[in-house]
Amino acid sequence: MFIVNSPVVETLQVHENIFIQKIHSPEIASIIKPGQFLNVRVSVNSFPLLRRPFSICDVNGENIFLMFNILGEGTKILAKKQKGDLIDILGPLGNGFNLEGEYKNAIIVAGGLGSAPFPLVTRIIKNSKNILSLVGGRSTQDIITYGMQNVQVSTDDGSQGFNGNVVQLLEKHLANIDNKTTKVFACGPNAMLRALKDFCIKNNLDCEVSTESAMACGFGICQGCPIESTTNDDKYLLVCKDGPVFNVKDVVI
Amino acid sequence: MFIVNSPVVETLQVHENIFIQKIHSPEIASIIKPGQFLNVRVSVNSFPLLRRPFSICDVNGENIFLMFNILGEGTKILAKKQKGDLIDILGPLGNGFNLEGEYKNAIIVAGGLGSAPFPLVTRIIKNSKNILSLVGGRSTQDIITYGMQNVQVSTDDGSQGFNGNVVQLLEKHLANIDNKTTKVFACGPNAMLRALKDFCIKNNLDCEVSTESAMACGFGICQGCPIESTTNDDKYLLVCKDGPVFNVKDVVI
Amino acid sequence: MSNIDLSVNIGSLKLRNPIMLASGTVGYGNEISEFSDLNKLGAIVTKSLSLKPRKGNPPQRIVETPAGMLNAIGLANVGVDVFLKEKIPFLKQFDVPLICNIAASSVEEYVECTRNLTSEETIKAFEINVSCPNVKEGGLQFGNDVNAVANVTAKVRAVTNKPLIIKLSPNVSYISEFAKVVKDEGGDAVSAINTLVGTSFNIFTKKPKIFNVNGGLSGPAIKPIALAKVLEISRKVDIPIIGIGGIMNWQDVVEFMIVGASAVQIGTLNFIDPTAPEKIIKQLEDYCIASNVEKLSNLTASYIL
Amino acid sequence: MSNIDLSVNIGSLKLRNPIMLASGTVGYGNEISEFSDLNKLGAIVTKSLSLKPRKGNPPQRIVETPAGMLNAIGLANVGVDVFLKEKIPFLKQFDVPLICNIAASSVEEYVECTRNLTSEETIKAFEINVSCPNVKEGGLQFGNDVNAVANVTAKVRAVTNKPLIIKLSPNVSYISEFAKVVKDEGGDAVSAINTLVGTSFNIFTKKPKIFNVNGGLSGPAIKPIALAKVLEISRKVDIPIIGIGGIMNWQDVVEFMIVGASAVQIGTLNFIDPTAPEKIIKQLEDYCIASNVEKLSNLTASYIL
Ligand SMILES: Cc1cc2nc3c(=O)[nH]c(=O)nc-3n(C[C@H](O)[C@H](O)[C@H](O)COP(=O)(O)OP(=O)(O)OC[C@H]3O[C@@H](n4cnc5c(N)ncnc54)[C@H](O)[C@@H]3O)c2cc1C
Ligand SMILES: Cc1cc2nc3c(=O)[nH]c(=O)nc-3n(C[C@H](O)[C@H](O)[C@H](O)COP(=O)(O)OP(=O)(O)OC[C@H]3O[C@@H](n4cnc5c(N)ncnc54)[C@H](O)[C@@H]3O)c2cc1C
Ligand SMILES: Cc1cc2nc3c(=O)[nH]c(=O)nc-3n(C[C@H](O)[C@H](O)[C@H](O)COP(=O)(O)O)c2cc1C
Ligand SMILES: Cc1cc2nc3c(=O)[nH]c(=O)nc-3n(C[C@H](O)[C@H](O)[C@H](O)COP(=O)(O)O)c2cc1C
Ligand code: FES
Ligand code: FES
Repeated sequence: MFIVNSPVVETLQVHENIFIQKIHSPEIASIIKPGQFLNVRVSVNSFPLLRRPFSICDVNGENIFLMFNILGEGTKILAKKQKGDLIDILGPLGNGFNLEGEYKNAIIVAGGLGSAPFPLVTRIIKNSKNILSLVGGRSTQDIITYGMQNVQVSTDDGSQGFNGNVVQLLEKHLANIDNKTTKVFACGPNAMLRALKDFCIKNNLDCEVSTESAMACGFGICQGCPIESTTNDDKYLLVCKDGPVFNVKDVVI
Repeated sequence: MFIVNSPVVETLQVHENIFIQKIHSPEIASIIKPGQFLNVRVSVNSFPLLRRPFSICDVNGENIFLMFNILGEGTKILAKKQKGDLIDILGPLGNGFNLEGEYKNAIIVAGGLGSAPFPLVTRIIKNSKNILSLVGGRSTQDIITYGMQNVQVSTDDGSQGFNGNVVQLLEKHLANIDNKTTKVFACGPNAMLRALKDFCIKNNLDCEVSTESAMACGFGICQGCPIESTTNDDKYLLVCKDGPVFNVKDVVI
Repeated sequence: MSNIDLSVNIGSLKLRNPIMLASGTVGYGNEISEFSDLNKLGAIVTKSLSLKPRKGNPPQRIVETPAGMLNAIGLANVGVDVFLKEKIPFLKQFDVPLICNIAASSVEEYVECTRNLTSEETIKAFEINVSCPNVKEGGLQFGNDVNAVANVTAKVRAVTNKPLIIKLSPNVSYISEFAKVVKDEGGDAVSAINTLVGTSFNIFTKKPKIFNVNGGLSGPAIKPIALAKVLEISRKVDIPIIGIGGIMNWQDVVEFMIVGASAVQIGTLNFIDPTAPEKIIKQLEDYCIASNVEKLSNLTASYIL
Repeated sequence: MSNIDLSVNIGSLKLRNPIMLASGTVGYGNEISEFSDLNKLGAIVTKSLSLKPRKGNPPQRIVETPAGMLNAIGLANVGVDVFLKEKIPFLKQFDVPLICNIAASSVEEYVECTRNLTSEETIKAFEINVSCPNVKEGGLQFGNDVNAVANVTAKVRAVTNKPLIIKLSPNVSYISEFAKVVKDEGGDAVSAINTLVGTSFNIFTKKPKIFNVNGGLSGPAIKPIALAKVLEISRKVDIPIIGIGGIMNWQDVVEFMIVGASAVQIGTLNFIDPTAPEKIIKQLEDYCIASNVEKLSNLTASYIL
């Protein structure tokens, strides 16, 4: 965990409102784990004041990749950064996905920008596990399949792929899933994660989810990012430090 | 007086820390008077919050020119604007220099960035008046003679031209000045304007000075820019509306 | 035009929309009329008027701060007589409710100002500024003393039948206590908030940047504080509230209405973009259409806690 | 190394420099030690401790605002016992003065916390947080009631000989009245300011963004207010002041010292750049050299009005 000033290599607009930013950051690239995130200061002045958290999307040699959409002022400024502009990055942060283990089949479930961490996950496990990637969104323009493999798509409005949400799409596969050899990795909006949690617990599926929270520091000093634990009622877990990835069994989403 | 969004044509760095920005603004170019100023919003967000006032430096066809140095965050952002970037300009503001009249000789006195309004002044009077331009600064890197004619330089440290301040340089010319046919136009730091005022009043020289003040609105609604009047003790004048140019006789500097 | 109803009521004062221009940020209307069609606005509030003209503070009067600004204008104004003679004729041309803001150094002066102005029909309401750092009585600021505010409200109430708005100071522990006495003494509404006391020093000269040492903080920096004050009043006292503080866009207006404001005033933003208030009115209409809000005033105090 | 003297005294507490890390923005030191050499700092102040562990508020606890942020953490902390057992051993490794911040729901709890902690030699001073929106007594916030503050100061004073700092609420009309009672009751210093009450609403759901509805505003937005509060205390009461609120760089530190602070605390900035406090110490030294300041503490209350 440290702070680096790393130059942008390029900023690509891959979709209507989706950007992939390639940053030369050997320090981060060499130690990052899939599912970890970075807390990025998008401007040197106090507008916006706080850093913005982004999942690590991918790593290639000494370069790292972020994937984001323009939501507010922070991401607007970030999207404007060009080759050579320096970005102040604090990280790597959080725990990341646990990709090790005996499971043979990995099911990736991503909703909207929840696709962000999975290019790196895919890169790491693609030679050792069978991957099924289920990617959902409200409509076809929310579907981001960048860097993923064996993709099936669902949209709420039916404009692409399965007509319904991504957990319903997963349900359609239930018959073919062997819960002893399968692990689910997911990221997306809370409503999706909640439905997924119910589904996985009902079907006894091992599942790790990457959660989101408002954050100030990103590294455990502000206590701004609590998430309710299922095992300890006296204390919240912190999304930034204890997460952002949790086993669905461990947290109340 | 209106608000326009005008594109930058180019931003030139003419000196170590001095920038000249050419902006395509036919609306402003067609009505601006020398010595007037513009209140510029350097960013669309609230950092910095307030507009920044800049003298109109020059006009050429449909283009206007600003001259500035980087002082704080506002000018730093402005200096980064490139071809095509839009600048939100409120203006033209203030009264400007009164260049008309019977005088034959114009003496321009500029200290540091006080040179900013004089390229346009020079352009307008150069065919009808004799111009002597006295440009002062602490040291050679503060001397800005862009767009001026018949220039003599003074520096406090003697690194260029006359060793002393610009009012002392003017004093050296006293013998050759006919106060009936001469008018002085000045812009610069308050200390310089104060000394100049004393000199002109003592020597019965007609003199207009462009003054500065902290400003919020620039057009008379905030009352943030008072300057003491010599004639009315009950009321301040406003630099933005009654000025920024005043006859030295009318204001306490 | 749609049939969206943007109108709001502040007691008996009916405005065509909730967007008012705040005292001290619009002068007496002249300059801003060059940018904006005053007839589109909900109301304009004059610069604080005192009985006699006031010169105001020497420079420097303003300084920028992070997402805000400090001002210590010192209530520079033309005084009631000149206002009636020279400013009212200009304002008469417009069909926009004029609210007269009054600042004074004593209860008697408040009363006399109001009495001298109340027969002028162009003036549709009074806003009493009890919260300016320059108005002192017995060493305490009026606006921070609940008894003084009660007293001013009662005395001014006695000399005018026009809607009476008291503009509250945010520099207190519990602003709702002040709103309560305003209601009890017959005030029709409160404005919240005026500026917060702040300062800024030049670290090289060690002198205050503002001649008056302290100034009033305004702008987006204070918006969260202003919202909390409006919400506090809204939850505790049944009185119309005019929300003020850091409004920069239509979303901020909606936020103030949700936490309890019947109308709002725009201050610092006028300096940055004098065309903004008119734009915001249009955007509020668009918002109502998009969100199926038939009557904008339904937003007032619609918070869900 | 130069022979610039950066050290400051807060009553009997001597610090190697005026830069402290503020309560609630440094946890118990662990995380920030990965970025910064704690031994370089003036002091660190713990997260507010209560007698028993506190879970704190449910999410959402924070939201960004213009040049600031609101937080309503709800005093989540491990409690005095776990602190002594699990956090002190880590902090013992460092040669940095540790100041224990205490928050409680009653005078008795303040006293008991202090009593339980005072014999721990690693703790060099106490900072009593009377200004957290979550601490209530009789419906009034402690920190806004001058008698309650006097009472807490006296009672805690009775159980510890260590330097006693009272952290004041800015949500009052005249903060100097509170500093005065702290001095009268034997407090050694005051910290000013804690956060200002603010809120923020989601305009689409009409719900507060923060679960607790109100949060505390911190960051550069509040700096002008904090400076005015420190100046007010400095002009009226002879007591050491620890200046807090919106410090982003060394210039801000100097500004706080000029208006009256003996030392300062850095809060929100730690979240944005946890290496900043150490850098600021270096920059203060450079400033002293460049400006011929031999003893940084000479800056305290060096304002020229
Ligand atoms: C661990 C973690 C990893 C993330 N990874 C990614 C990623 O890889 N790609 C990506 O695009 N985004 C990611 N996000 C979300 C990202 O941080 C926000 O989109 C970003 O902060 C928005 O900043 P802004 O200034 O553009 O918008 P703001 O102006 O801050 O906010 C605009 C809108 O977005 C909402 N918002 C702000 N922050 C969040 C948040 N953290 N979660 C949900 N809504 C928010 C606001 O409430 C507001 O309505 C991640 C968040 C977390 C906590
Ligand atoms: C009528 C008028 C015309 C002007 N014309 C020009 C011009 O043509 N070229 C030019 O370079 N500058 C001009 N100025 C000054 C210019 O407005 C300031 O340099 C600019 O606002 C600084 O903005 P900033 O954000 O970079 O600095 P800030 O961060 O705002 O300030 C940096 C430093 O500069 C000081 N400062 C800020 N504003 C002023 C001001 N108005 N006067 C003096 N000091 C100030 C601050 O106190 C601070 O110490 C003019 C000012 C006025 C009032
Ligand atoms: C330069 C300036 C002058 C002001 N003058 C007055 C005044 O004369 N009377 C008054 O009641 N309020 C005055 N105010 C306060 C505003 O009306 C408003 O309450 C405050 O600025 C907060 O709103 P804002 O954040 O939108 O600016 C003034 C504010 C500013 C910035
Ligand atoms: C997330 C957060 C948590 C805080 N927790 C505490 C606390 O537990 N006790 C306390 O006395 N102050 C607490 N504070 C207040 C800070 O110590 C400080 O007084 C305030 O943030 C102003 O300083 P700043 O603007 O530099 O952040 C907290 C502030 C923040 C932002
Ligand atoms: S974001 Fe600060 S503790 Fe998690
Ligand atoms: S700058 Fe607002 S009145 Fe002059």
